[in-house]
Amino acid sequence: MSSSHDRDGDGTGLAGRLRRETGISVAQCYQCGKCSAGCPLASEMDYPPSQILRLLQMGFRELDEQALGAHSIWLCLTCETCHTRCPKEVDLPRVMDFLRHRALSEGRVHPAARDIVAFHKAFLSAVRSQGRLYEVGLIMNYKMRTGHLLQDLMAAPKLLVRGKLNPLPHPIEGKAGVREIFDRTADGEGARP
Amino acid sequence: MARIGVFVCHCGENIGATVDCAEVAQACGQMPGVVHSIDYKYMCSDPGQNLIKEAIREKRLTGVVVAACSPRMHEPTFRRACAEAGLNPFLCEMTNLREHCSWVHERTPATTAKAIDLVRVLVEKVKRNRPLHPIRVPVTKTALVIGGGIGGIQAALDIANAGHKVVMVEREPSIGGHMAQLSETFPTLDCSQCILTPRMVEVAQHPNITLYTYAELESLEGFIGNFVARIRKKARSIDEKACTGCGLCTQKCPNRKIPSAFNAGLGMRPAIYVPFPQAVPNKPVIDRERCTYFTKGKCRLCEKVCPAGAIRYDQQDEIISVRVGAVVAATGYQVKETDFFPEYGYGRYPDVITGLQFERLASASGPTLGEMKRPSDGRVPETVVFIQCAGSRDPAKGIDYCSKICCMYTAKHAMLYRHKVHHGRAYVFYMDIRAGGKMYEEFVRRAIEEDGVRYIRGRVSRIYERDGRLVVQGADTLLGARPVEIEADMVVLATAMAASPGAEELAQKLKVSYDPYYFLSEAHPKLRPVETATAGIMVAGACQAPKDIPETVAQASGAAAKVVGLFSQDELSREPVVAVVNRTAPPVWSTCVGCFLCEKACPYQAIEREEIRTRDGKLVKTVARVNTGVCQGCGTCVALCRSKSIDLQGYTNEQVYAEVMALA
Amino acid sequence: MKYGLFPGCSLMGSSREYGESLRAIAPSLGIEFQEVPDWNCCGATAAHTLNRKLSLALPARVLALAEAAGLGELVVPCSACFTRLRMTQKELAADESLREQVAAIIEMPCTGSVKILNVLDLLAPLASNGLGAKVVRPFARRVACYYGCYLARPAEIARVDRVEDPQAMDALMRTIGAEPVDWAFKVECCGAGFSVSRTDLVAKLSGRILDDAARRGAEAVIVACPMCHSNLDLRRPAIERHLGRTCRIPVIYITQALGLALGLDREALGLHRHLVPAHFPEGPEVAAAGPAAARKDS
Amino acid sequence: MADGFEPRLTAFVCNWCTYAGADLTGTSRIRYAPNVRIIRFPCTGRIDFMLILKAFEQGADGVIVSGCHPGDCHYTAGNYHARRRWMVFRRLLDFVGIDVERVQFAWVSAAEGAKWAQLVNEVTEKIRALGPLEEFRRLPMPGVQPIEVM
Repeated sequence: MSSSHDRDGDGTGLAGRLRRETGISVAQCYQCGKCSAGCPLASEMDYPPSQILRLLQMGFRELDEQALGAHSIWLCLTCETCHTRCPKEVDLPRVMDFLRHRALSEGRVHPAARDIVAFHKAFLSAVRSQGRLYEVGLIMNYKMRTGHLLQDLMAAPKLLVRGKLNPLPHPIEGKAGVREIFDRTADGEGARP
Repeated sequence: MARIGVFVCHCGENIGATVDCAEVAQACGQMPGVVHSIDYKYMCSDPGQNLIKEAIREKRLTGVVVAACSPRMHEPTFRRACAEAGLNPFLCEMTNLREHCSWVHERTPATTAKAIDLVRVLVEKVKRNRPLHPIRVPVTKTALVIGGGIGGIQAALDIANAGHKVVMVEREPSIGGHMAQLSETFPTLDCSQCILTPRMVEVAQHPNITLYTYAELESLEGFIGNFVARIRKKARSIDEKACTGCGLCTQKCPNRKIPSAFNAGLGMRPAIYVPFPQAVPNKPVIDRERCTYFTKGKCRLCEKVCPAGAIRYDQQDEIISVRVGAVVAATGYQVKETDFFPEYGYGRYPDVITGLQFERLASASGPTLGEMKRPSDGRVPETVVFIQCAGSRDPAKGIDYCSKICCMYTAKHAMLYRHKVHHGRAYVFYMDIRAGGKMYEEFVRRAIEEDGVRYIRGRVSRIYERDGRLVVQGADTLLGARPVEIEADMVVLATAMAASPGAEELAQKLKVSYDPYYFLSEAHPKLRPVETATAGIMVAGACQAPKDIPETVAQASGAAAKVVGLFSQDELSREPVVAVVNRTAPPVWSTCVGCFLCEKACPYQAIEREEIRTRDGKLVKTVARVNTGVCQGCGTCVALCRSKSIDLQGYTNEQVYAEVMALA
Repeated sequence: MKYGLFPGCSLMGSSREYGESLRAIAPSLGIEFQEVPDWNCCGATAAHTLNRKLSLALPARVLALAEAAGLGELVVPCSACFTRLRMTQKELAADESLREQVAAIIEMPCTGSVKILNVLDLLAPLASNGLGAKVVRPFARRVACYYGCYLARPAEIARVDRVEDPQAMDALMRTIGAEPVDWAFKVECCGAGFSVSRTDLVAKLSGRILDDAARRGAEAVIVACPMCHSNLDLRRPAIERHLGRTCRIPVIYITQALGLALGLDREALGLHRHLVPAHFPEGPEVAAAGPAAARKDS
Repeated sequence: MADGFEPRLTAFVCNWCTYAGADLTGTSRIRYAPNVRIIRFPCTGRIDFMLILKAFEQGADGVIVSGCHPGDCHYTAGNYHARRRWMVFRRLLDFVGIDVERVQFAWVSAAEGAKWAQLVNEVTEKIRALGPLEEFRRLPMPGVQPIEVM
């Protein structure tokens, strides 16, 4: 019978892409603000979660770009509080993941999110080389990326004493296989570690 | 032989300019069975109608086809004309050459060919029409009103004042419903009980009204004008005639720690109780599940103190049968409790209350005698947060719909609070303010502008307790969705208005359809808002959808008007487009095999079971029978019948197949 | 009862004591573990933040290895790993083409047959089934049971009965003699993966949690997540700076609390590895009753 | 396909929605293809789907069945019955060798005059493209001629 209508207008905007890739419709959100009310980091954000959705709802290019360039999307901790309490069950954490991937692809990462992105990249880089997380390697890599050379210097000895830091990596046998997983998934979204 | 007359109308230029009417009339004259075929400029005019009447008489027509405009427009006109000429009106059919042909096509031979086809279809149909007669059923002029809240009260009084008998059934020990629980009403702030109680008394004293409280509808059988209702009058454990309502028993009952439903759980009542002082009837009832005598076998203190000797521990439920002609369902609503909201504490915090509980706190007859004291420790709350849409418009945890009354009652609550606690702060979290109604928007503005209530646009994510106060974590979407944290002493949730408990069961007893939320469905959302699809059953008030008091009362009066209209006739007459199950000579009796697929399909429960017995009483078979008083003529049963034993008068299989075959 | 075990990276490093205590209590609870051979990192927050396919492929490899090793039930103590694994299983189950793509990436089939359990899923049934009888030294402390995000959310992943006020850990703690306090930050976020990159935010969020726990008179915060633990314990100096005062409430794993109640040695439970000392003067032993009951039980 | 082929469409519509909708098409003077012949029923629930086979047998190239939108049925649920029956019937159509594309099931309300015109035009064009339904036309079926009434 009647065909289903594309409710995101022409579907070419970010909201259309979000809908195609994740099935999430931003039109679901009625802007009650409950996500922003419960978000542990809303007060740190340039656009609290409900406003990120609002930017996408309009379908305007400039607003789409503002969403991608927002600091908020990097501050989201994926704590799932918003999703759990949302009266419309909008999967905001998934929206945030989507926006982060798009922001990376389009080179729109907010400058203040530099350290956060650097940490994630350092993390994956460590996993890529050993198959598991090598914490000392991760910290060294992160420091190189950010220049925060002195951060946490005082904590390391305490960890060492408590046997919580392995000075040497313990690679897994299948680390070549893990590396291939990284190579095969490196295309398209996100960036190489 | 069939003697059919065809009358082609030009409708001035409307048909005539596009369809060659003369050619149509000429072609139709050639059709088998057509003995008369003419065209005329305006068939619906008096001279036009006279042409039909004359032809019926002179040519002894057995059927008439008028090829003109939509039958939705002029079918009654032409059928009346036929009747005046002595032809059964159901032997007249119309075909639509205007809306379905001349107005939508160009003047081409194809259009005229279509017009001829359309007439042929109806000619073949009308040859197979049978004379039909309107169906007549008697009317019992007593109405059953289910529910004794303001909706039921209004409907009952309106019907009774029009001179008809009313039987009112109320589940609780007293009539009054939710309105009796309210403190003041918006937007006038008049005292709810002060305007309600005179009406309650009027119901009790009205000579035309029989009141059964502490009673429920057990079953309803029959059809419009002819229902039989069975009412279960629950054992009150009191002889109502002997009881004087002195109240001594309720004062002396030792078991007094039972949460009072009337006070929404905020106050206590004894095991033998009258729900509230102005109750009608003012006769107590023993709560057998809580009474010490019924649970433990001893006490009987009430019996000892009763000066009238009215206590009856051995009283049984009583079933009363009444014949009624119409039913008004006015069973109201319930408010959802607070415990379905995990993030608002699962109902664990005593100072997180519902709007209805706030009504009791604010009511002069409430547990605090109208003083604003919070439930946990009786302190006067200095800061109160009101949260709208707590359950409404919340598909995840609550319900999808808007409960409609919360915007207004929240504004009223905040206002009442500010009137009672002058130094107190009132905050309202809202998504939208829906204040459509006479003086409603003005009322909300008054709360904000004159009474200093602070409205915050945003929803609350969480409430938690800290040092005896409630921390309310919300957001202000008008300040960039900035988080807002308020330490409150009490939080009032505008919880959703939901269908009354047992609404589904009642709907099934009444054979009335209901929506996914168990609200009863009206017959048509716009044009038949107080009737249901089941003839003779009306709805009033919040059992149909969330409503405030003025709307409930208006609908109740509407429902009463429908009942009174029905009762203005001694018998009912309706179109004979109804299904019939065939009957044949013995030994077959009927081709119906009794599969009762029709019974499942019928949206009106019009299919009954009939046992066919021989003269000596031996059961031959059970077949379907259509209750023509209930059947609305949709024909769904006909399409489903596997043995083609049921047929729809006016649209019989013979007729519709002939129509299709006329297009060959 | 034999279970598969996916310890995850933290349990090999900064949360070593979680793994130690889990393995230490296992024998007395009749639990045996078989580690997933040659497991890899699940990708944690970093993978799903940066690259969706990677965030599915890494956990899928772990699941595929567990399947290949014939492990029916897989215990995942780290709640972040647990969420990533279950999330992956759910998404692959829902989308066949995605499942095929991922299988091609990891070069292993992943049918999703493994049942994934977190530590509470593993231990909760014991609360009503014999654990009490094995307690030799009741852990008679007021405790704040802290679930954090991933033991409660998303609801369809964590599958708890009360998403805003879960009870499994509270019930376990009651069984070993503790008194769980009623508090308000059971399921609030500690700051998670921002431990290194935004320590300031972790201090703020974790500070609220510890503050509320202390305010309600808790003597310890009980956790079942390495990330929560390292934020609440290792980041204590930053938290104290943020709060502007000292805050010495210890944070211990549920497995450590259980170990203490079962009479195990502090060292064996790794209690010496915490930054905030976790010293609990030992309560009296339950004379004979406990072990005797335990014998009857078994 | 044959040049100058004009599809013959039979439409089975309910009295309350689609018949009234087609009336509105008329009062709005919206033009559409003259290929359709409407037969009125009280409700789509009344439509015995054998009538569709009969229509094809009698020379129709396409059939439209249209009633009230879900939830709007004048008789509460007749259109749901029709829809459910249609889901079963389309397999039978397929079995007897009639392209299910030749039957269009639709909801047209009393307010959708333009939609009725569009529907008729679309189906007309669709059937035009499919060509005449020759193989089913006037199959010899003894005993199914309408009885001439007296």
